[in-house]
Formats: sequence, C-alpha cells, structure tokens
Amino acid sequence: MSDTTATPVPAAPAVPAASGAAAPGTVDSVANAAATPEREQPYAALGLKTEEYQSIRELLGRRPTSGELAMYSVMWSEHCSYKSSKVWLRQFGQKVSPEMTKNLMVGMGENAGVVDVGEGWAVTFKIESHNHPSYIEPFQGAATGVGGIVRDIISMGARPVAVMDALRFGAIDDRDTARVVPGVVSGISFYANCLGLPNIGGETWFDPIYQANPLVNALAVGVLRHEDLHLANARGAGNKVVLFGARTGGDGIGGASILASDTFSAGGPTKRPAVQVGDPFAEKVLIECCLELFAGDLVQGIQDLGAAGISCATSELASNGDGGMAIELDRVLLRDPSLTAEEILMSESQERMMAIVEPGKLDAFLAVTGKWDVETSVLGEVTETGRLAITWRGETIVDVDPRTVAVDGPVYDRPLAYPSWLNAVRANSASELPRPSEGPALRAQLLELIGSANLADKSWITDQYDRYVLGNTALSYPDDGGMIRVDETSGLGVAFATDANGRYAYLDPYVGAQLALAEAYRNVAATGATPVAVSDCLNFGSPENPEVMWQFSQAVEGLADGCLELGIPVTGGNVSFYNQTGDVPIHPTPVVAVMGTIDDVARRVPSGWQDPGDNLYLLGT
Amino acid sequence: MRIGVVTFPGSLDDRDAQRAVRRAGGEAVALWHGDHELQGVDAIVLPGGFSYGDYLRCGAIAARSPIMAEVIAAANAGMPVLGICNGFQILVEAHLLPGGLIRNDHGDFVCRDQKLRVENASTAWTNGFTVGQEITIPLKNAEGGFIVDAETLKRIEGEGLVAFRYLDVNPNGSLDDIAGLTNARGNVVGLMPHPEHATEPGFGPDTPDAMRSGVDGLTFFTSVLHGALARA
Amino acid sequence: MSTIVVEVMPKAELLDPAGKAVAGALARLGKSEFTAVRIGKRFELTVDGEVTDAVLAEAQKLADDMLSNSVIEDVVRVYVAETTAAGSAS
Amino acid sequence: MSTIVVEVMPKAELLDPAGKAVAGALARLGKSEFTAVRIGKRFELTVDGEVTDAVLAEAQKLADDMLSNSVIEDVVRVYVAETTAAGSAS
Ligand SMILES: Nc1ncnc2c1ncn2[C@@H]1O[C@H](COP(=O)(O)OP(=O)(O)O)[C@@H](O)[C@H]1O
Repeated sequence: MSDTTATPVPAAPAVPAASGAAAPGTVDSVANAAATPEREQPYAALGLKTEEYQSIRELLGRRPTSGELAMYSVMWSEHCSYKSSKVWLRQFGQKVSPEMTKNLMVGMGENAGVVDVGEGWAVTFKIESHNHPSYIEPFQGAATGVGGIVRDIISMGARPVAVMDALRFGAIDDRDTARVVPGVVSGISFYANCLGLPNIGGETWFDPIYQANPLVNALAVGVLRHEDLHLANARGAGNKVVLFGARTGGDGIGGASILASDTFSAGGPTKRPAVQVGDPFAEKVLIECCLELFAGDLVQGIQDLGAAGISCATSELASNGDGGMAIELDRVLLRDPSLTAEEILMSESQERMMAIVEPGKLDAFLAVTGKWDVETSVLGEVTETGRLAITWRGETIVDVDPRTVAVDGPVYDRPLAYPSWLNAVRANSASELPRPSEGPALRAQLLELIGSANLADKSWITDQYDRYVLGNTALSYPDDGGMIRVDETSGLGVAFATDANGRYAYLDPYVGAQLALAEAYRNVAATGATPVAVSDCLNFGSPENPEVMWQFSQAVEGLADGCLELGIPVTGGNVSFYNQTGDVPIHPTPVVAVMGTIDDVARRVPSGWQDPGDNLYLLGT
Repeated sequence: MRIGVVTFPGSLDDRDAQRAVRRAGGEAVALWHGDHELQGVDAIVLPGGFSYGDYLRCGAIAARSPIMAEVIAAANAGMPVLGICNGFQILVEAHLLPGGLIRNDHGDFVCRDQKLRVENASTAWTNGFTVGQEITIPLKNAEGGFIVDAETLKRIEGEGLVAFRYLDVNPNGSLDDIAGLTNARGNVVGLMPHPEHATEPGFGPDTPDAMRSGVDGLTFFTSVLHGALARA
Repeated sequence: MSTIVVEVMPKAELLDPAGKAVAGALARLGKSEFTAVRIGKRFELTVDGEVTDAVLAEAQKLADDMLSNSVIEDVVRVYVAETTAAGSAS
Repeated sequence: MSTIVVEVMPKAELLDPAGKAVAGALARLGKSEFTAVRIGKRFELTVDGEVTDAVLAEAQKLADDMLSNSVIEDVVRVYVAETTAAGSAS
C-alpha cells in the first residue's frame, strides 16, 4: 500500500500511531480471543442482551474480541439494526403497485431513497431524528442532527439543496423549555445556514408529553443527475478504502447505542462525552469536495459516517459489496491519540465519509481532497475473502462476516398489547364538553385559541433560518409546503411538507398515521405540486412495552395502507424508539414527509391572498 | 464586462452572485481563494457565506487568504469591489472599509426582507440608484452589527461614506442604522443585505405588488456594468 | 470597582472547530511553531466595590451554571483581576 | 509541550452586546452584585517544546495581527501558561 496521508494538512500534524494508550500486548486480538474463551465481557453495559451475546459467540465460533464486541454492540443496537421495527417496516416495500415504484431509482434500505423527477434529474430526501442528543445538549444535538441527515444525502451522489425541521417540545411555560427551544432552533439555524441550505418549512408543536423528550426531526433534500447516483457498496478487489473529512476523536462514543437504546441515566460504557460537536464548516467543505469527486468519477462506492462510525461504514460497505474488506485501523487520523481501537471503531465524530476508490484513481482523488484541505487516509482495500478484517498494532482484532454485523442482526417480533387505557381515553370525547354560546365565553375561548403556543406565529423560529440561499426557493415560510426549483432552464421543481399529530395518533395510531400522511399530501398538493413519494420518522416509546409496540404496528400499517391508497411509495425514513420519560412514553408521533413534483415552479400556488377581488371557495367536506 | 466572484471555503452565495451578474448582463468569472490570479476581471464580488466557518471573527481568516493580496491591491488601484454580508466582513477585516461587524444585538441569526435607504448613489455599485431611494433587499446574518469608535463614525458620516441605512427596523443594532459603507473613492462597497437575492422575480423579497417579486438588487450589478461602459 | 475574570475553555476531548480553523490558517501562513489552537471565552464581571469571598463564590457558581455549559466546556479559572490605573483588568 | 495564552477583550469604549445581554440576564436573576459584563476570547496556542523569547514574540505579533482586530478589540495579555500535571493550562 502506498503512502496514506496525502493531504498537506494545515491543522495538527498526523499523530504517530504508536503513541496510543494501549501498550503492546494488551491488544485483544482474534488469536487472544480464541485462547481466552472464558474472559468476561461487558456486553450488557454495551446494550447487548445475553442471547445476543451468545449468538455473536456462535457466529464467530469463539468469543468476540473487544473490537468485535464494540462493532456488534453498536450495529445491533435498536438505532442501527431496526431489530424491533424491521418486521413491520417490510410492509412499506410490500404494499406497493408497479405504478408506485416505477419512478423509484433507489428504494428503502439505502442511505436515502431516490426518485426520478424527469428531464434526467433525480431527487433524494429523508427525514431523521436526533431527539435524545437534542435534550442533553440542545444546540449541538440539533446541529449534528442536521449534519447527519445531510451526509446521508451527499452519500447518494446528490447536492443537498434544502432542509426542513419538525420539532416537538414540552409545555411552553416550563422552565426547561426555555433551555431546549432556543438551543434547538439556534443549532438547526447555525448548522444549516452555515451549510448554505435554505430551510423551506417544518412544524413546531408544544405538548407537556414531550417535556423531557423533545422530538427533533430534520429532513434534507438533494438533487442529482441520474448518472451521478452513488451507492454504499465496496466492490472490486484491490480497490482502496479511503476515510476522509474530520479527524476521529472521542465524541459520542457509546452515544448512539446507549442513547438510542436505553434511558439517559444509564451512563455510557466509557467516561468519554456522549455528545458530539458539529463543525458545519468542515461539512460544507466536505460537500463541495464530494461533489467534485463525483463529477470526476473518482469514487466507486461511498458511505457517510453517522452513528456507529467506522463500525457501520466498513461493515455496510463490505456487506453491500461483492467481497470483503481489509483495514488497518492504525491509519485512521486521530484528533485524540489516546483513543483505543474499540473507541475508534465506535466514535461518532462528525463530518467524515468513507469512499471506495480504484487504485488508478487514487492520485486524482487525493488531489481533490487536497484542494479542499480535507484530511484523507487510505485505510485498506476491498478483498475477495468475504471477511471484514481489521488490524491494530499489527494484530488482527476483527475478523467477521460483515453481513452478520450489518445485515443479519437480531430481528424481534415483539409482543403487542392493545393499551389498557385506550378505551377510557376514547370514551372521554370532546362532545361531552360544555359548548359556550354566550359572547363572553366565546370571546374567552377564541382568545385562548389565538394565544396558544401551537397556533401562534412561528416567525421567531423561521426568521432564524436562511430561506434565500441557493436562489431556488420558490415557496417557504409561511407557505403550506416548501418548494425548490431543480432546473433553472425548465423551471422543474419539487415541493415538500412534513406533518404529524401525536394526539390523533395517541387516540388511534392507525388513523393518526394516515391523517399525518393526508395532511402532508394536502399541503404538497396545495402548492400546485403532484405528490410522488413519502419519507417518515417514526417517534415512539420503548418497543419492549407491548402497548407501545402495538401503537407502532398500527401506525406502520396505517401509513402503508394509506400510501397504497394514495399511490405514493415510502422511500425511506427512520425509527426512533425509547422516547419516554421514566415509564411514560411520548404520544406515538409518526412524522410524515411528502414530496411532490411540479413541471414549472412559476405555476406554484402560494398560501397568501394574491390579488384584491379574488373569489374565495371552500372545498371538500 | 467580466466580474469575478471569489469562492472561499465556506462561501455560500457565490453561485447566487454569479447568477446575479449574468442576469445583469455581465460575464461571471469564478475566482478561487487559494489562487493569486484575478484572471483579468474588471470588478470583483466577495460573496456571502461563512468563510472558514466564521471562526475567530467573521471574515478574519478569509481576509488573510492568498487571493486577498491581489484583491486589496486591485481595490487600492480603483477596481470596483463589492462585499456582500460575509464579503463586507472580509472587507472590514482587510481594512478596506472602516469599523467592525459583531454579533447582532439580539444574539440570533435573522433572515428578513429589509428595507434600506440609499445614502450614496455615486459609487461604482450604486450609481443606478438615486439618493434617498427606498429599496428592499433580503438580509440574513448573525453578525451584522456595525461598530466603530465615535471619532471614525463622525468621519464616516461627515465624508458621506454611508452607502445604505436600515429603514423601519434596525435588525442588528448597527450604529447609526448603517447597513453598508463605501470607501472615499467609491469603488469599494460593502453591505450586510444580499442584493444577489433580489434579482429574479419569483425568488426575491416580497413587494406590495406580488410575493417574492423584488428585484432591487439588480441595480447593484447594472450600476457597475454601466459605470464600466461609461469609462470605456 | 473591581473586576472578576472567568475563563472558560472547550473541553479537551471535544472538537473545537474554531480552534481547528485558526490552527489551519496559521499552518497556511507558515507559522508552524504553533501546533494546535483552542479558543475559549474570557468574561470580565464588574463588581462595585470590594470583592468579598461571598461575591467570589457567587461568581464561581455563575461560572459553572451560566457562563459555561458543563456538557461541552470547562471553567478554567475564576479570579479577581488586579486593576491597573486605567481600570482595566491585566 | 507548552501553552501560550492570549487574552483578547472588546474595546472598552465599544458596544459589547453579548456582554450586555448576559448582564441583563444577571439582573433579571437578581444577581445585582455584578454591574457589568464583557465577553472576550481566550486562546491557547500549543507549542512543541519550550517557549523561547522568539516564539513568544511571534505569539504577541499574532495576537495583534490576527487573533484580534485592533479596530474593535484589545489584546489584554500574552503569557506562557504553567502547565499542570494533566498538561492543561491553568
Ligand atoms: N420548525 C420550523 N421550521 C421551519 N418552518 C417552520 C417551523 N415551524 C413552522 N414552520 C413554518 O411556519 C409556517 C406556519 O406553520 P404552522 O403554524 O404549522 O402553520 P400551518 O398549521 O398552517 O401549517 C409554515 O410555512 C411552516 O412550514
């Protein structure tokens, strides 16, 4: 392998690999694992159940090394493996007609779905949650949430062109809301504005049920030419595995697995901080760098690094490829030289990407990353072994079938239970409430409505978002949906709306999910666009609670049935479980994003009055 | 006429500035921060964005990038230079314009359709306006508060170096409602609002006539084009 | 009139993007003697009159609770500045 | 490894809206012992090895030219930090 760190990097000099904490001999190698089968391992602290740990031992035919344990634990977490939701999410792929999928270039399962919008253009979009980190550290949590979803979009080969945010907070007059709301809003504002992505819409909702568990769902949109489509797979033995972007540090180690799979109080496996700090400048440079790499046809496969970092990127790229992968972990550029191999495998440092590059194109690749001052390191190459092999300090510390890590994780068909409280809640209907008919009472009611946080003007939030940048925003605040011009010559455009109503879903998750879909669909249609695709972010309590699991199953079924009825496919999305305070789950909150297309944005329909004298009509029932 | 638009790492509105130049009838030339080459352009735009992440101070690191040596020399020789938002911050950090730009007084990023009054219509970038004209240009920044010591402020006002003033709302606490400045020669202009985002009907600020229809920003670019024609 | 100085720095384990950007700029300018940069905050709190132990304790509490964010920052130091003739902390 | 600390504050005669906002918040919280707040920056520059006079002079120059903007800020102090056992500047 030729020289690795090619970029003439301004910041700190490369850390000599040998200065790490682990002294020689303490590396838990594969050979060591085979020789010490009885060593106790902290699988439970890493979030693995005893049965899961046992099946790892069976898969490997020995105990896992500590590095392998790190990888399996993060990749088999609820957050990364979808182990409780998979059996239900399948419906999105099954309840489809050929008509629905004919414009889908990439469907569920990839980083983000890709829709052919005509004229050689394609659009990719996805909505994702960053709920728990945004409660702990609202500014950085929300900021890195935007960063993560935008990297998903870049990794499809697209230029990110817009973001949206769907937010749910606790009671507006709770003291902690005053900490969370400004932090979240300025985090989103900071990161997306610094990336130069217009914010074209979103939602803001206040309800005490979200007090200690706000929902921060961010959506990103990307645009690409058909031929620029890229996928996360590592093909072609001998091709180089390249890590580029920010250096790897101790951020958020255990963050994803611990945060997303259990309550906050269960501290992380290490003393490392559970939060990540985002650097939107680094991400902006990474975007431009990636687009130049795509334009030069210099990458064969690409994957962003999000939760589970290098564990996820290597195992997913290798699983989706046609062979195996061999990595020297010592080649990862570190910000903190004291990191252990396990921590490097789990680190959630932001603003990193992994690419598969043909050897003949490596120099050209390094020239582009050098131009953008993006630090780059060749970690290893694609092999024919079918194994993911990782070495550290000269010893093999990971030797696994990558599919067992990334694809064939545990799948649970968890028990469901009709909620014991639901009938009582449903019986308590609004029709029982007194209906004021007197002037003063009506007046008081109207004033209360107007004064409610949920109906109030949202410009305090939207004024902190740049809606102009890129010059293609055809609709945004205060319109029902956002709209972006895709092609400056033809006027071809796309529109988006996100909607959800946790209270409806609480009363009836099946219908609630459909109402969210219908509202987003209407909002898109109201802009003049034709709805064509769906992404969703399913925010629920613990899947280990059968009543929550019932809510989840109902919501998915409702959404899948609704999509089939409306004839638009779900192209991807995100599940966020464990949204609860103590034992009290949030209201089931399936946030639905609908995308539409319009052949010329000049024909868009804004939500405000346009001209004096126009007639007013009320449509529908 | 060839108008260069410099891209720094973190520039965001660079392609928008190029589009505005083209809409005005000029030829847009992309310039790169790391080069020492102005490619024979006749005027330069330093676009908006967050060059180098706005870290340290907005515009501070960009003002020290390779191409700025050339830009500063050209500006001192009379070439028209327009700094928009981050570009204004870069001009201030490069000491081509006086004062400093700090965090908005309310602490937040703000995006709004901002009304301005044209105070100086004899610069390279404002000669298509008339003094006192009211225009609407999108404003979007977190660090747009203009500050300067009292003595310099007096000089700026006395010499007519205020190019634009905020009307109705002072969105960031700028002294004397200052939204933009010119140098004494009138070739270097900087302002916080974004004229390039008011150049295309349908994608600009709202006007009383129709939503998103404002194109007041186009005059910045036609001004420099006409000025060049007049000199030719 | 006295001045209490509070110094806050980003936690060493976390990324300091601003410091990184400045370090990068220094390297490009050929100033290789500085290998890393971190950027924190320095607060000057003005106190009318003497700084008693109670006021200093209050400032320490403020530094921990409000002037810094303990999730991502450390309070490095809280101390009373010796004021010069000009009244500015040195 | 040594650390040079550079302290920069907004000029006393200029507006410091961030400091004013914090002072306002303190007043609202009833912390009337603090009558004004100003917020500046604290840089830590890492130097491999000893800090020679030449390096310190270079840091001073850097502080004046780049780490501060003399139009709106003052360099308060440039000094070599005593490093503690943990290696962090104190
Ligand atoms: N968090 C947010 N981010 C971006 N836009 C938002 C956000 N919250 C609300 N909006 C925007 O504010 C406008 C009004 O929203 P909302 O009050 O929910 O009205 P409606 O109920 O009519 O959709 C919409 O354009 C919406 O996209």
